[in-house]
Amino acid sequence: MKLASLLAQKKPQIVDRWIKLLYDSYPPQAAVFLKKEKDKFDNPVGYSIARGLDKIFTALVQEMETEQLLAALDEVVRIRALQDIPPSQALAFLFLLKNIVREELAEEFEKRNLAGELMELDSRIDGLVLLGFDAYTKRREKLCEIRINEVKNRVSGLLRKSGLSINSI
Amino acid sequence: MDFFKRHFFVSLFAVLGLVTVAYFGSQAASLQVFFGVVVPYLAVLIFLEGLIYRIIVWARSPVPFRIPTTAGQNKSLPWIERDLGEQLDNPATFKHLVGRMALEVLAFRSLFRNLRTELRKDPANPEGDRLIHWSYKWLWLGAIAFHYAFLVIILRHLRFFTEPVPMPFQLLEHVDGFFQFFTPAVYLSGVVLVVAAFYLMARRITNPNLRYISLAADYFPLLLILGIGISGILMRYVYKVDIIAVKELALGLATFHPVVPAGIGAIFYVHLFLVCVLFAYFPFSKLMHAPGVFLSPSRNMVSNNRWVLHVNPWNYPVKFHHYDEYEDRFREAMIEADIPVEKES
Amino acid sequence: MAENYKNEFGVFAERPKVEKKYYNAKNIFTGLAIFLILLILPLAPNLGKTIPPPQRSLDTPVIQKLAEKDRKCLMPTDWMRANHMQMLVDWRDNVVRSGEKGAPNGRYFESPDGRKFLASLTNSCMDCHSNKDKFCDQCHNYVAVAPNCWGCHLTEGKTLAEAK
Amino acid sequence: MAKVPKPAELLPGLNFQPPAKGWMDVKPDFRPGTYCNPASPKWMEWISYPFPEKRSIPDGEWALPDNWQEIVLEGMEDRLNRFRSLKVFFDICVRCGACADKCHFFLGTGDPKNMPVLRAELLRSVYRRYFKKAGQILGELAGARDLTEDVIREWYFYLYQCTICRRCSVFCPYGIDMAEMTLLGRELLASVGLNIDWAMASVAQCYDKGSHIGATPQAFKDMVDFLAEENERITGVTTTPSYNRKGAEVLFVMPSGDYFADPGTFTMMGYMLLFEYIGLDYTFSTYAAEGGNFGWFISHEMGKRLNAKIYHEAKRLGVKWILGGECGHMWRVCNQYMPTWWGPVDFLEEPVSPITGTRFENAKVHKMVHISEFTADLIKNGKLNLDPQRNAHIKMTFHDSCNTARGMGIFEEPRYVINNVLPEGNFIEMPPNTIREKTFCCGSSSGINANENMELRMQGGFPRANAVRFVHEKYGVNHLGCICALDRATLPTLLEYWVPEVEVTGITELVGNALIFPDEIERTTDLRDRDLVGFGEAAEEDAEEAE
Repeated sequence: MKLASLLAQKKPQIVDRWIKLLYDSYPPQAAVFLKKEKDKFDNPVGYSIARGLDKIFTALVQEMETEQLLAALDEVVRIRALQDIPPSQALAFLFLLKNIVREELAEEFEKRNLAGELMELDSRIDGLVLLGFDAYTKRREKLCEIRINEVKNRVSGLLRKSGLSINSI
Repeated sequence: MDFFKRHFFVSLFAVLGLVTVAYFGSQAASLQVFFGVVVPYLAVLIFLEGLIYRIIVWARSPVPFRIPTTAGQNKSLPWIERDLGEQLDNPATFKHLVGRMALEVLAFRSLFRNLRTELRKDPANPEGDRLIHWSYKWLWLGAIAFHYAFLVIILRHLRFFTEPVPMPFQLLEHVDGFFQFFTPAVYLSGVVLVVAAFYLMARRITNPNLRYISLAADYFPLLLILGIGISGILMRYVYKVDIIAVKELALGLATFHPVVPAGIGAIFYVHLFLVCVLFAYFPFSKLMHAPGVFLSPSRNMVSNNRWVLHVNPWNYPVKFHHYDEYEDRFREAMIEADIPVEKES
Repeated sequence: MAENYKNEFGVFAERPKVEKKYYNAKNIFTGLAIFLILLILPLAPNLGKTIPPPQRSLDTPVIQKLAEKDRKCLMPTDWMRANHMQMLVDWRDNVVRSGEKGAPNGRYFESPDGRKFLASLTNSCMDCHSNKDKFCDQCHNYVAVAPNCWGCHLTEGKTLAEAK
Repeated sequence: MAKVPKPAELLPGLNFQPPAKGWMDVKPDFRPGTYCNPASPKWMEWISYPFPEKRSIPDGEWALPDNWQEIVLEGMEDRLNRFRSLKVFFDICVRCGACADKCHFFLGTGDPKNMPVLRAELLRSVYRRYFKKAGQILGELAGARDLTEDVIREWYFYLYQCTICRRCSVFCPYGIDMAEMTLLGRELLASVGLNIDWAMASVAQCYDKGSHIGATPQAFKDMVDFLAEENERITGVTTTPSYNRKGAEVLFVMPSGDYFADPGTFTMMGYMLLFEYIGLDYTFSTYAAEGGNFGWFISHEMGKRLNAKIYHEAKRLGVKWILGGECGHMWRVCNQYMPTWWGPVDFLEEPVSPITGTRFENAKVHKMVHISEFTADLIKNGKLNLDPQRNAHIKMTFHDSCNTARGMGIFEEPRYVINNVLPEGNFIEMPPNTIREKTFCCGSSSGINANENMELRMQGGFPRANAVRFVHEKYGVNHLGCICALDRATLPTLLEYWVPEVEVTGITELVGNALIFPDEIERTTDLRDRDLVGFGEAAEEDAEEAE
């Protein structure tokens, strides 16, 4: 796949743009002037997102197991899932990748005939989104689970005493 | 107009308005007595009275609990080592408390701790980019430069209020004007003050979070001080005034024999008026952080609560669940469970 | 269980009594006193005194010789008071640093009313104002400035003449 | 074609930028998962708190009393007169912003009102409006605003998004302590009937029965007896706890989390093993069965009402001094408030360790010793026979609990203990700016470790989890140690979400693992029934293989 090597080449630009877009597409409520780019990540959340997007992209370009792809998705999704927003909003960022790739590689698309490969990439991104839903649901479930676990933990001593294991109820 | 603009421009126009008032007001010779004598006396009066009043208001409330922020190992077992830093950050004796306060007041210790969380691009690092909480000293530097420049400037100005000028102030002036790259010699403190104030201003405006929390009460003093600094610099280097007359006026004020010599330039009155406004504004504003830091209970208390009793003047008895009530309620169950009780039935 | 208990809250509260007095008064007022003393200390020696401003003396042989109408400096007095230091430094720069060619009028300074002066502290200014201690120093000391003119320029009347 | 939103239009705020509207105009968004439920009237009645009503936040039923403004303002005036801290902290803030990115809630949620400076402004703006001339005249321009229902809702929302951890106070150039203002703000909320259920339930239970968990005396004894049996099963050593025993030398007080909830229970087992080993003459109390103090999370007075039991019981039982377990805010209360509340404690003696003879001079007024101080002293004097290899499966980092760190200053003792019970190299510190006095909070303390605000807690704890994750990934750390029962209750949940590979443990649990009793059975597992590395069957197998 020619596109794969191209994407790998352009990875830093694409991922940077992706991160930026994820931040910049917010309502222009706060016009930030004189703000340095790096400042946008000066919080653990920004860091995790940046790190997650990088992983997702790497996973997408290289042939990776679904497991790994899911793990990469989870990096970002576990943060989005906490913000109590519907999955559509939580996962919209994945689709942005399509545009970014097209814009970033516009010249190459003109020069070489990559239509077929592009289509394949698109469908891979679609697949990614579908996996994203899995990851999102998993995270929401995880939230419920830890809620329940915590309740159990609060009396876990009692449960242990009555011979019940935390996981058996 | 949004929140930021409202607060910023009101402050800006307020300062500009003050400048205008002083400029045109001092043109009329009849008002020079007002601007040169009445306003300064009034300002100092308000400053002193306000300051004392505010401190008295604070003093009226007790400090009920000993709540120092312990930023270092506390004094416990004798063999647990505490270096001097820890002894100061968690003072166990009055001596160390004095040290802590001195560091706080003179060196801005807490601000020196400032951190910034940041993503460091670090290709050499095998983990790639790292999120680090790194030590961020710019705010500290800006603040300390600002405050010390201000102090030096105030002390330097004492040459106008003393006759003969005591040696220390003369010396200070020589040091301040050490780099003679202009005539009259440029005072470093003036430059530092204006640069630092600009920095503090700029970070307030450009940092979105800071802009969000800033009020007119934050912009106004900064702009006022900038105005004072700039008018002072202009007066010294560009629009010169008769300095002998200025001293005559200042000395007159200081000795309570006020005189208003004729022919002092308007810029002097602008400068003086802004200073007076700052003095009068001081007790009613956040500038009270200067005396306030001495009264901050989380900094000015010895951390010795476990071995020296702290008394709360309004301590009052509270209702709590008494053991007797408790036992009455659970006696049977307790007896059954072999838990000792006071009364067997 | 505790129907009659009055706690700190709300309408049924019996507020804890806070005695009206100054707390930590000793420390606070000591601090305040120290501040006020520091404030007054530098001003104290002169409190209530009247300190006359320095009187510049124009009583020098050269000025005395001049006719009343010629007794005026190269610039108006007010201007001179505020700006003489700048003028002297400009002269110095022209003469010593840029050389005579650098100055528009060569070594000469033309006053607004058309009189020409040699641009020289020793030879022009101090010609009339030969009483440095009564003219220059008085004010300089008054406002505590120490101009570095005298590092190079000779001040004693005698040596002044010899240097000429 | 149907109108479908473009993906970019769907992206919600994540950029940590404050909104364009001024903060006075932005109302809190009570999304599920971000707030705590209001207290049920039952609990409030138990402890005679005002205005017990059924309230529901999503339905907008706040049930404020008619004269609520009057009550709040009078309450504020009263507190200004009682607490100089409040007056000074209200007056001297310069809004320099040094505290802003120090708050874990701000770092985790990006909500600008979680910057401590702005959280304080929420209160300050009302103070200016009603107690300062400038605010009365200039209104908004002076940063003042009316006390409206929206404001009181905002207080409720944000004052219960502060864990009273004091991290901001360390960095503030004037030592302004958001914790102090949060506490007093919560008192004001309580005065008009606004409390959160989780804290209130714990307080009422504790007040009524003796512990937050609401255990009756028999249930408490039952539970501790069971843990003693567990100890016997694992170590072969009989630990014999006594209850409400008069004449014991020491009263031991621990947070209730340590005897009801894992992993605190293992720490409890550790305490008992330790005391058995050194033969300490101690007793538990079913009445003062709670060291922790949720009351203090609501008001100073409630804190005092709950704290009363400890000295009261010590006096009744005639013990010489008190030993306190591993708990964060319990120790903040004990250190900062307890002696002041109860005056000279002349019915107890200056604590002296009966084993080493060490005089705890730093507690000579308080008469209460921290278990870490006590244990460190034992180890230092060589009184404990420890085998660190029994903790070889534990690679640990230490979380300084905010309350013991910034409200007491206990850093070295637990580290000393850890270094003596773990094999060398198994203790790894997190990055320096996230520990000790700069430690990040667990994100769930101060009574907000409820269930309904789980999303918020996960966000608030994220900076802590991030640092744990760092040492986990880099050094393979698999345990997070702490000396706080709330940490032991909330960090497992936090880590389960962010770093599921890491478990949470108390320090005395490790001591219990490592103690070598002369009469013990062969130890093959730790107190959690996990196989030890290099002991028992595993070791035998290894030996066989080697042959």
